[in-house]
Amino acid sequence: MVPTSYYIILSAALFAIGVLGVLIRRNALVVFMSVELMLNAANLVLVAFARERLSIDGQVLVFFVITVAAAEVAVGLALLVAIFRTKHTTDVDEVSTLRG
Amino acid sequence: MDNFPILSLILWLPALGALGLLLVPRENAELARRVALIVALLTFLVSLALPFGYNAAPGDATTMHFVENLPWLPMFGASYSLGIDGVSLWLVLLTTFLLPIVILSTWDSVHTQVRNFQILMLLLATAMIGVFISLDLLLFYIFWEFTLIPMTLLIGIWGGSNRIYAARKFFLYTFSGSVLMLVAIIGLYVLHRDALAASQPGYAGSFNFSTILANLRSGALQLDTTVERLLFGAFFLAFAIKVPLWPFHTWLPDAHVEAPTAGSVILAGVLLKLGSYGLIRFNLSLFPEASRWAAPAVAILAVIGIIYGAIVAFAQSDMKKLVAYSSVSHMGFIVLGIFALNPEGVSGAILQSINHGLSTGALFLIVGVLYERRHTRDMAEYGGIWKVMPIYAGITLLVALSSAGLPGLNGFIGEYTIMQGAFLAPELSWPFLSFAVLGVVLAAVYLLRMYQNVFMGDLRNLKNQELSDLNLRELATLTALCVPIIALGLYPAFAFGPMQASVGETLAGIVTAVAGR
Amino acid sequence: MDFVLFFITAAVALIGAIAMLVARNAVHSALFLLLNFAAIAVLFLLLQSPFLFAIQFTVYAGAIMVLFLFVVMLLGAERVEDTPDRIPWQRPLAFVLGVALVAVAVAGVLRGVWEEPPGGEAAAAFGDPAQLGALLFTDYLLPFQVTGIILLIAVVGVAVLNQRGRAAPAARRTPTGE
Amino acid sequence: MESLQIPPVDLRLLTPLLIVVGWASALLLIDVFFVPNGRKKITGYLAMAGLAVAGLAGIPLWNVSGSTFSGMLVLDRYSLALTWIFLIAGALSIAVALDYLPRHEIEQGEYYPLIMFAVGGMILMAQSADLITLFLGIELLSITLYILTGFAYPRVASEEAGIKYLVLGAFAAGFFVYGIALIFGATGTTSLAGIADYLSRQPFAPQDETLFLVGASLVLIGFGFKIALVPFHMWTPDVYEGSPTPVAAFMSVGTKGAALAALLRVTLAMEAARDFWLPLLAVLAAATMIIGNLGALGQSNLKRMLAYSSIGHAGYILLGIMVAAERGAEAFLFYMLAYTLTNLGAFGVLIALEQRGEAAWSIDDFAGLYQRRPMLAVAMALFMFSLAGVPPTAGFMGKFFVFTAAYAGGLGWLVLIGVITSAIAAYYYLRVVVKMFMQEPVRDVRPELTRGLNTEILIAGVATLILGLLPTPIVLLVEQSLVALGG
Repeated sequence: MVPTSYYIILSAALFAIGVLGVLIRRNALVVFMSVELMLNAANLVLVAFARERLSIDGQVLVFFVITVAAAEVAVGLALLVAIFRTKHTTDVDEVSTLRG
Repeated sequence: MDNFPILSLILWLPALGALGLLLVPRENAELARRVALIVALLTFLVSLALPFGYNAAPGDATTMHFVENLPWLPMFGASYSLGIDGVSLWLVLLTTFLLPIVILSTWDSVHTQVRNFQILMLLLATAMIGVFISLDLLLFYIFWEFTLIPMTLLIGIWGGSNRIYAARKFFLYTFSGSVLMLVAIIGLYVLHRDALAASQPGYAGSFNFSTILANLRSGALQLDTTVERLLFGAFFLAFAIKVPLWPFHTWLPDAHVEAPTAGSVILAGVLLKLGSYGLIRFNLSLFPEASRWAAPAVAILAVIGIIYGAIVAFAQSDMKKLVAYSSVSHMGFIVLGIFALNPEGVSGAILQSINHGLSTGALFLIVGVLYERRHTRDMAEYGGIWKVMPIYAGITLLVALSSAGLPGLNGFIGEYTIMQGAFLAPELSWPFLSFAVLGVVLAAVYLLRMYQNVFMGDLRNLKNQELSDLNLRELATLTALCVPIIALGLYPAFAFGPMQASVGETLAGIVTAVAGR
Repeated sequence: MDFVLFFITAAVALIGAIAMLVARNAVHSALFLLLNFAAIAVLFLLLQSPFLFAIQFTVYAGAIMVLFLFVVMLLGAERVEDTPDRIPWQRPLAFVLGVALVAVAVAGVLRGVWEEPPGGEAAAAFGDPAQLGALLFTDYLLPFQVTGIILLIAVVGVAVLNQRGRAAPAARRTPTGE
Repeated sequence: MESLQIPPVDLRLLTPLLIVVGWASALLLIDVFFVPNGRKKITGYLAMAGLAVAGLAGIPLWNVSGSTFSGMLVLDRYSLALTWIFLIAGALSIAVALDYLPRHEIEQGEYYPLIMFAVGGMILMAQSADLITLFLGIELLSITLYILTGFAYPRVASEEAGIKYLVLGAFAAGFFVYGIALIFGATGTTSLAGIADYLSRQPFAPQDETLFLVGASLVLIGFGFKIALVPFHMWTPDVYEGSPTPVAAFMSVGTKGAALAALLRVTLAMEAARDFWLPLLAVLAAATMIIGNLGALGQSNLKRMLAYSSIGHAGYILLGIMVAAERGAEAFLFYMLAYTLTNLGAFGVLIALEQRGEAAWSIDDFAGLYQRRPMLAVAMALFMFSLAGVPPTAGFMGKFFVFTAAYAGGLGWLVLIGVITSAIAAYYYLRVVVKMFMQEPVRDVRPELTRGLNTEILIAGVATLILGLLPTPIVLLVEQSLVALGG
């Protein structure tokens, strides 16, 4: 068996990449993907811990995380589509974006 | 009569009146003024029972009188706790006395939104009385802070051209000053609670002034020197800003100049006294060691304030500004008296607080009389007013002399006692006395100069020829103020009487501290 | 054998992640992420989680990523606008924070155990999907129900956010902001 | 295959939650099938009725406490008190939305059940005794709010706020989940009781300790985003500004309140690791109080100002949480209630001024309000003074309780920062009062007051005063509500 530590390091790296993606990418979709990567990293480490402790609770948690992530993605993409359609149908000049 | 909650009655009458005013239609200014006046007079009449019942009230001479105690926040040991002693007695009376006068003056000086003005004035009265009679630190703080809201609105809505700036400055200065006091109150509470919880497990603590004081004196609560000085400082800052002590005074001229006449009167007459009262009640009693430690420095600030206020007042051409700066000077006297830390100084300070309330209040009214007629306060616009307004000029002379400290009038007694106190205080003595004397001289100079410019000489300005003398209301208000000005000058013992024991009690800690070294 | 498989999949996962991060084209990003998810699914299998392996493939790699691709294509990758970067100092701050966190995490792990997870009979029986299913309906009944509600809300939300698009926008347009 | 043994479930313990969520689900259907378009207010009233019933159903539970669903959910007085606060927040948010939505032509019946779902999420968070249920509660609340934030079609700002909120919320969820994962790795459990038990069995292996501490930090970051603690606050002003105002009002009190409530439980469970998280939280609280209030200073947009002010207030509330044992929990509950009522009141006034076609969020629109609508101006002044912490208002009492608790808990320096930032805050709150009372109207704004708004503002105003003058009954209630919540 591969020791748990290997998985932890791998997932930490993936998590870090995800965080970086959120912070440095400016494309909303890619940012969104990076968040998914972070969640996946968490899932990976959960499964690894579950295996180490022979406790299936970790796997159950992953199940929930995946479900919630799916819901989040659905809403997020719906919002993106809505923005696209709004901007598409209204005059672009009139659309005021949030001020800083 | 023993258990009649007379203090609560005095406290809440104005607030109830304010509530009642809500029923008055907004447009009906006359009715609003009358209702407010009746309420104010009623409050004053009730408060008259205080000095007469004072000695008969339960409790020996050194403790609080007319005490009321109701649980309020039992989990913190905070209570609705009221009471007065010789220190606060006259200040309460000053407030209730000035209130009807101020309201009477609004007939001539407030012309817009009269009803709301009266509501705020009455609320302010409740808050100010509350500050003087609260024995619970938390309750005290609440009243203390609440005075800000009505006063800010009074300045900001009915004030002069620069009123917004003045209102904002007033609020922010005083609010910033007092938040540290809140920390100090909390700190004192926690220290007290923890100290007593050692012997009484589960003790909820107390915000009661008398309780905390008793435990401080008995040694049940001992403050570390540094802690005591920090607490002292936090309280002191709040009060020094309110007084205002130089160099915290900068809000005062703005507030005074912009405030409507009635607002200025109440500001000078009572609101500043909240500061001097706080210094006596809390700083001196609770932190005697720190008071002694800080006294020389504070006295220096006070003296600077006396001289600075006088000099700046001298340079003013705007009469209201002149009176405002004279307040800085006079309040310096009061602080000097307080930090003489002896019975003479403190008694003088209390009396001078009353005097200043009467004289300066009257001076603001006097300035207001002219302003209502001519809409200017520039001295250069006037001259020879004596000829057209003789009664007015006569009263003004009396008030100005009282403010300048002419023997035979109230101001003299107060300033003399303070100077005596300063002289007797070992840390202060000669140098401070001489500066104080200089302050008195300067006061005479700038007040008489104003008098000369405005009233004496020829009627240079043609616009002034048509000026009418005081109307009945103005006469009534000013005469009412002159009565105590003369009475206190002739028979100050009446005021000093109830004060003695309480001042002694206040200074007990300091005396012990002296004896202990 | 395990190790070889692990290192290969781990490398694929990392490459997928990094490539997603640096790809300029959102379609490419999505595809690389898909690769990463697939690799993670394989790792799940290595960790005796066949059920999660299936879910990872169907839900994540299948449904979610397809949805992503669909939206990317619908909007056109180049049309998806950049999220504006308003407060400049926050980005470096957040960056430092993120790096610090990862550093802490790695440092913590490096102090950790290197021994293998337990083996034996219990381990052999571990990861049976039936076990997981049973847990979902016993100990985890409440969270299970809550996820159901969350999904319901998501469905409602998608409908709410997009149904009003049907109304003629020109007639309902209002000036926005100030 | 053996049959499943479902552990005993005591549904009584989650009556309010069940009513809220169940009624919300039913309302979705009722709204579609029975409520005609244009009369969606009916749905709103039905939703408020549901919240009221849930509140009433909670009363008999006052003397009940226990846990169910394998210990994942607890009911104690603490959660019940919070439940009531959340129900009030939800009901008031619906009350202000009743007129807002049609006026802005964004009325959709789903709004009301969605608010109810969000309230359900908050209740779930308050009752959670397990990190998993806590996570799901947060998500239930958050996903609902993402939708509500982007509700104001066709205002792009609203949709952009929605996506911004969602991305940051998901980002936070990532931290949260990773934190849970590490804590699970260290302790082998996700239940708060299990974690507390594990921590009390010190010393434990250093590698586990590191995992745990990193995990706890990550969870803290997740909370930080939800509560909008500095430096995780940057989304708040934009999101508030973009959202429909009733939603912003709800978020300002709801998300924060629920997340803080959950944070309190988590910190209590990690009492043994106090030395670790206390300094972290202290720094966060200090930064939050300072940056939040300083940020509000420069805002001329009232909505953004209230957003920054809500950040600052989170800092004050955090003080109470840090010293939960020193009556800080009481202070927290009281402050929450006071802040909820005051802030919802302030937002109510904002909504009254906000008209179709023009978003009257500029502070200039408040100029001379006193001359047009004296009572509205007085109410707003009351809310501003309460937020500033000037007596005799609920806000002052809340600050007093929190500061006293923090001082007694040895956090004197934070109290000092607290009062100094309060003084700073007074400046911008006062500005609104000055505008309303002392200046002439700048723009022709005609505040529209309808029954729903009137009631909401009245309730909030009266409560703000009563809580400031006679807080004793509420404090006693709050005190009792913490009986079972031993540290």
